[in-house]
Amino acid sequence: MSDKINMVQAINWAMDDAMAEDKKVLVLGEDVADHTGGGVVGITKGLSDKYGRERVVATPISETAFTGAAIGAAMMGFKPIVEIMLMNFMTVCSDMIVNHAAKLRFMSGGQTSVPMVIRTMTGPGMGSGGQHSDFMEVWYAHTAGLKVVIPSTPDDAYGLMRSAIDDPDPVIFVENMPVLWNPGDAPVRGSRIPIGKAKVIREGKDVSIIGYGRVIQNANAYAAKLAEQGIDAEVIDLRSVQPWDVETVLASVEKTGAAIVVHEAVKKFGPGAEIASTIHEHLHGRLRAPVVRIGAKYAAVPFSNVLETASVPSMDEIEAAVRSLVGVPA
Amino acid sequence: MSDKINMVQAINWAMDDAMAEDKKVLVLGEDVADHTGGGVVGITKGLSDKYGRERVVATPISETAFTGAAIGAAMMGFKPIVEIMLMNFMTVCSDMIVNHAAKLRFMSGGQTSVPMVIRTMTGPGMGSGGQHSDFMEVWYAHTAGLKVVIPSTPDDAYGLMRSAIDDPDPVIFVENMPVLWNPGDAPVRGSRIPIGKAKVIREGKDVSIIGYGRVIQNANAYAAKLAEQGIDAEVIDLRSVQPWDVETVLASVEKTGAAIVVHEAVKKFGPGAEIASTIHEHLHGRLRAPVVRIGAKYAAVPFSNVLETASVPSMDEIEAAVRSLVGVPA
Amino acid sequence: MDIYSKMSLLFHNDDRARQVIRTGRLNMPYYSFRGQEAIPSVVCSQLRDSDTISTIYRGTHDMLAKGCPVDKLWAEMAGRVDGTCKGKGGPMHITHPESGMMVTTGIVGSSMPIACGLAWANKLNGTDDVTVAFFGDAAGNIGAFHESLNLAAVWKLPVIFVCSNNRYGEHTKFEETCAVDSVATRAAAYGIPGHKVNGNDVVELYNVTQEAIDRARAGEGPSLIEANTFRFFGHVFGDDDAYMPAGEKEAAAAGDPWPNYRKFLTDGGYASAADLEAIDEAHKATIEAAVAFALASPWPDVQEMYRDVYAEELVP
Amino acid sequence: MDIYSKMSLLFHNDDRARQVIRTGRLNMPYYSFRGQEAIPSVVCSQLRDSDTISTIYRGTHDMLAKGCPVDKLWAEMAGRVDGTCKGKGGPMHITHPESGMMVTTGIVGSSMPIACGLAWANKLNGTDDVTVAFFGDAAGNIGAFHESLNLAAVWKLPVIFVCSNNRYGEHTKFEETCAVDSVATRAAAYGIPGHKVNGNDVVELYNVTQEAIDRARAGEGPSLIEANTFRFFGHVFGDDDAYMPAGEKEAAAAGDPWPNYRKFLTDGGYASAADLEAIDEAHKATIEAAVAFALASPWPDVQEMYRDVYAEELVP
Ligand SMILES: Cc1ncc(C[n+]2csc(CCOP(=O)(O)OP(=O)(O)O)c2C)c(N)n1
Ligand SMILES: Cc1ncc(C[n+]2csc(CCOP(=O)(O)OP(=O)(O)O)c2C)c(N)n1
Ligand SMILES: [Mg+2]
Ligand SMILES: [Mg+2]
Repeated sequence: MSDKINMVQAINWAMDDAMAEDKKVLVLGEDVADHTGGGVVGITKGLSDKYGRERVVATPISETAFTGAAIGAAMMGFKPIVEIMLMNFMTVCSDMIVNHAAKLRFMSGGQTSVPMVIRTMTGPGMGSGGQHSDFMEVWYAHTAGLKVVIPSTPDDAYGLMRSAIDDPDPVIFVENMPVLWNPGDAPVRGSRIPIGKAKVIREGKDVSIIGYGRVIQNANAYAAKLAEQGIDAEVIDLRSVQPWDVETVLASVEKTGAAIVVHEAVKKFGPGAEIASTIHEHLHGRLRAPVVRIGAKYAAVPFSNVLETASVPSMDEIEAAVRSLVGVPA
Repeated sequence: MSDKINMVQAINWAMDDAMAEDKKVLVLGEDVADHTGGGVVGITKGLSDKYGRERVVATPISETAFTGAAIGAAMMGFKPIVEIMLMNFMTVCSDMIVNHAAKLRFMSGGQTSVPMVIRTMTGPGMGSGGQHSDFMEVWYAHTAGLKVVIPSTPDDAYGLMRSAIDDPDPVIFVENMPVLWNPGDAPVRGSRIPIGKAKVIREGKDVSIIGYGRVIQNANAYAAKLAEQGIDAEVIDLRSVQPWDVETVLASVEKTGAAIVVHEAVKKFGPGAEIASTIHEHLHGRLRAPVVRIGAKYAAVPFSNVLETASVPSMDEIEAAVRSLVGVPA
Repeated sequence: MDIYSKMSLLFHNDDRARQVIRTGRLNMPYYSFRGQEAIPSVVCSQLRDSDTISTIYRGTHDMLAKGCPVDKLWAEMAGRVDGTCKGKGGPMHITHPESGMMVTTGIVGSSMPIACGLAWANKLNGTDDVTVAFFGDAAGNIGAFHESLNLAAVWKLPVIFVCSNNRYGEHTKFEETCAVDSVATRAAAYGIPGHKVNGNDVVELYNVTQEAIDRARAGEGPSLIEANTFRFFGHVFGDDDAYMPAGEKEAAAAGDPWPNYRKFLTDGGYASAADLEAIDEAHKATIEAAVAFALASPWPDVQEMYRDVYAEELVP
Repeated sequence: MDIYSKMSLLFHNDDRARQVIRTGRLNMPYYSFRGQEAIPSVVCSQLRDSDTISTIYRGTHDMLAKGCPVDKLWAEMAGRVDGTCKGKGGPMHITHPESGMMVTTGIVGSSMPIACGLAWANKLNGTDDVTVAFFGDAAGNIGAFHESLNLAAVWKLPVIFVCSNNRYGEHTKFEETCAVDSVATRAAAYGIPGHKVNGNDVVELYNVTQEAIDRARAGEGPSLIEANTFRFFGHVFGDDDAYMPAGEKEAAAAGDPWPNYRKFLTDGGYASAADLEAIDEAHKATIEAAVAFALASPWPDVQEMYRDVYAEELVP
């Protein structure tokens, strides 16, 4: 576990191991084959060379058709991993995802199912502007029948991807672009992390900071600094947004009496609203203050670096929230 | 105001009056012209006969192209009203709505704008099943740059549609199918209802019931019954989900000390989460109990009548919530 | 005879469905296919059980022709627990994998991308099974059509795209929304065979579908078939058809495939009227029994709300 | 000479952009158009200020050719307040309505539906202004292409669809994803003219675009032009181009339009080398000034987060 790898490699390993074990696992998407570069950032590198171009297919820019193709193949017992390069591009094939992949099991009364994984990248921080950076996980979490996973470290990414591939239902696997190349502990190959299980990445007693993705890792690093000032924050990485780990969150907030929910999706009507509401529903009267939600500003993601930075949750916002919740003046 | 008309007619009047006043107003969508029936349920009836087939255009089944056409025309100073027949079909052109209509003003630094209205129908209760009944307003409310309106009565529908057409930004106008033919007070032609202003449809002091669409009208009728039993509920019809009227809601809940938020969209990650969270954030310590959220079950909308009925908020659920909040046993 | 039998089943089933709806015993949106019976009857007569199809809201005929059990179909239309989908899908979403009836969609165009996947699975499995995607003429203008035909062509998928051109998309005429006079013309944009046929003519249709199916089984890739036909009961049953020019429906009646094929068989001495009547009667009895079965079947338990959302049942 | 001037501006602008990025003075995703200069230069030389265009991430050449001010373009690429979009759009979303540059999209295919609307507005306004939608070869496989061409044909919109076929969509070869050997072939599926031309040959391109623009101005509807070309710096600047067969880029260099057109002009005696150099130098000076202007321009105020979301400024 002391080796360091990044998320690009971890996700590659997960697909590689799954393809080696089960020949029903397929990979498709734009540029994913090796002769086309093994994916735009190389996450699928080596797979077509190893498993053949029948199982690893570079598609036309036809998200509706190839997502549909993945759905059809999944209904026939395959386990396709389809890459929709960036999350904003999911809008061109939402029909396939929302009206079909999510609903076919239910609408068929359980006769068919769609065991597929949709991989997609996103995240402000790359200077890609308004059409390449959105976090839209709340759309899919709101749609019954889908699961939504957003890992923040390489080993989580590996274990969650393995679980996503195993899963009998469609899983949307969101890859946080700006942290794709950050090194982290190497996963144990073959290991699984259950979807729906959060990870307490730091124990603490004063306040619970709950989130997922890049921002929760940042918050965790920050918590160490807060600790020097005598503030003992508990930090929880949800790892999956739907299902999310209500139990772990409630246990933590019951202990600390105060919670901050943080994500890179827009705050308004964002995932944090569900989490905050749920906390209030269960712990009414036991919270020192209302749950604080921190998310992106209500705007498209701006290009200009100063604005892009201002659009996402900052450590200052988290710090201000922590201080107000624990009653320590700035 | 004593004349009764239904929502089909009210929306028709609003478009008719707007087209008469401003020749920049256009109508497009499948079957909207008179020689094609004036829309599937006749909402656009008479418009092409009156204003010509240049301004009222029956389109191919090409939601992406004709929504894009509406966006382009809007950027050039027209005011298109585009019909996407049912809300689930918005998934085939979400790119146009979310990546373009919503963002062009921001991404262009205010140089261009998209003053269009997207009309769409939806709602469980018609036996249309999983791909024709969804309420997806949270998707669009979460997307900065869009407004989302869901009227529940004919006169609201008229006034809100007029405001939507006037609005300099894209407005999604959701028509609740099962109540389209319910009679209600006729609107005053030419009147406007501001987007973002809720309506207190019943004053009360014991509990605030907050929602929109068909279910809030039902709740209102129900409140009269509760009153006979000594429970005095305040009922608020939000009328628009984004922006929503935070001020009116907070004033009401501050008074009653208890709130129920109800909508036909799925509860989980639904619009009610934002409303409930906001109430908690502002009125912590002044609520007798946590805000109760009531929404559709977490599943596709089932076809079978018994299941379809079970999928949406029932008066029983609302009653149980009211009773628990006011402390009256059943 | 198999073709006649299918057509007869379809004809009588539609007849009965409209009647049951009219008398208020069933309450559902019903998209009558009356007039289009020849197409699935001919196509499915050449398919195996292991071949798969995808279809649309106006697809009851496709399902029945593919072998979907009549009683379960009716129970599904009635929203009952014995329906193909336990009543959860309804008439627009009937599924019956045992008979290869994999998906019915209510979203125009969406039968095609999924059919590509079903066909891809056949190919990956190394079988010579094929997939048929049924859809309407107006679906030829939506993006999913284009992407699917291109993908199928590039991947040489064993899929046959069967477009039932009944001249209308809802209330809008084909000519008003499609820039070319035939959907089949578009096959050239994908380098695949495109056949425009009289979809009411069993023989013509048979030859063309055989060619397309053979081609697909041989691994040579997809074809597009445009089968011209007419729907006699408008878009959704109950529609007023003011949007149709006077006389159009009457003129189309001359091409009505079921009576015509019946006449063809008897006139040509391929079958006696009595033989055909026996087939008809048998189907009528099956349908009668199915209606009774459906209406007697219980409503689904409310707990079904929480089942089949995921593999694991949800806790309310 | 207008065409040469545009080409020269484009050529030098791209050159400078790559250099500025390489030296770390700008940090942005940059989709170099080097090699494709002829297409927008020729097309836009025939457009009026009141004509409109829509383009894609790889569209800086289209914007400049249409008249977008060089200094504002650079300031936008630098994310500064003097940019066309106050730095909020960035290189993939440059907009400049004053010069008819209405929208730049980062979503493949999406320049086309919006162009239909721009053209529809021309038609409704009763002008003979036209709209050009620029896009790439791989965009020919997405649904938006199909729907837009059909809609434009049915509505007879004054729009010209200009496809720059540079043989690749990101790292994937055209042949691997498109079922036919030319995007222009697909025009037949919409009953509109489809022209396949050498997009590096100014004269050939000129004739074809003139025909298409005339047709649009005359109210006769849309055309599709496939202009074959090559991009010399891969998909996004910084890419490794291991996916390209050895020698492909070198071979394509022979068709490089800027040096070729330069040679054509001087060899044919249409212009002297000195004349052309004077043009080049003037552009270089403009670009130099634009770079300086951009880098000196202030960053946008954080308050811009709340502006232009809606017409009314939001309260933080
Ligand atoms: C994406 C989408 N847009 C619109 C509709 C509404 N709609 C349902 S059927 C139909 C007409 C389809 O016509 P066609 O493809 O010719 O098939 P037909 O009904 O004639 O069999 C329309 C517009 C839909 N279901 N899906
Ligand atoms: C809908 C969508 N899918 C995928 C992408 C990612 N992507 C950006 S450019 C590109 C290649 C486009 O190729 P082409 O249309 O030939 O234009 P070129 O880049 O060659 O100029 C892809 C796949 C996208 N932007 N939008
Ligand atoms: Mg039709
Ligand atoms: Mg290209």
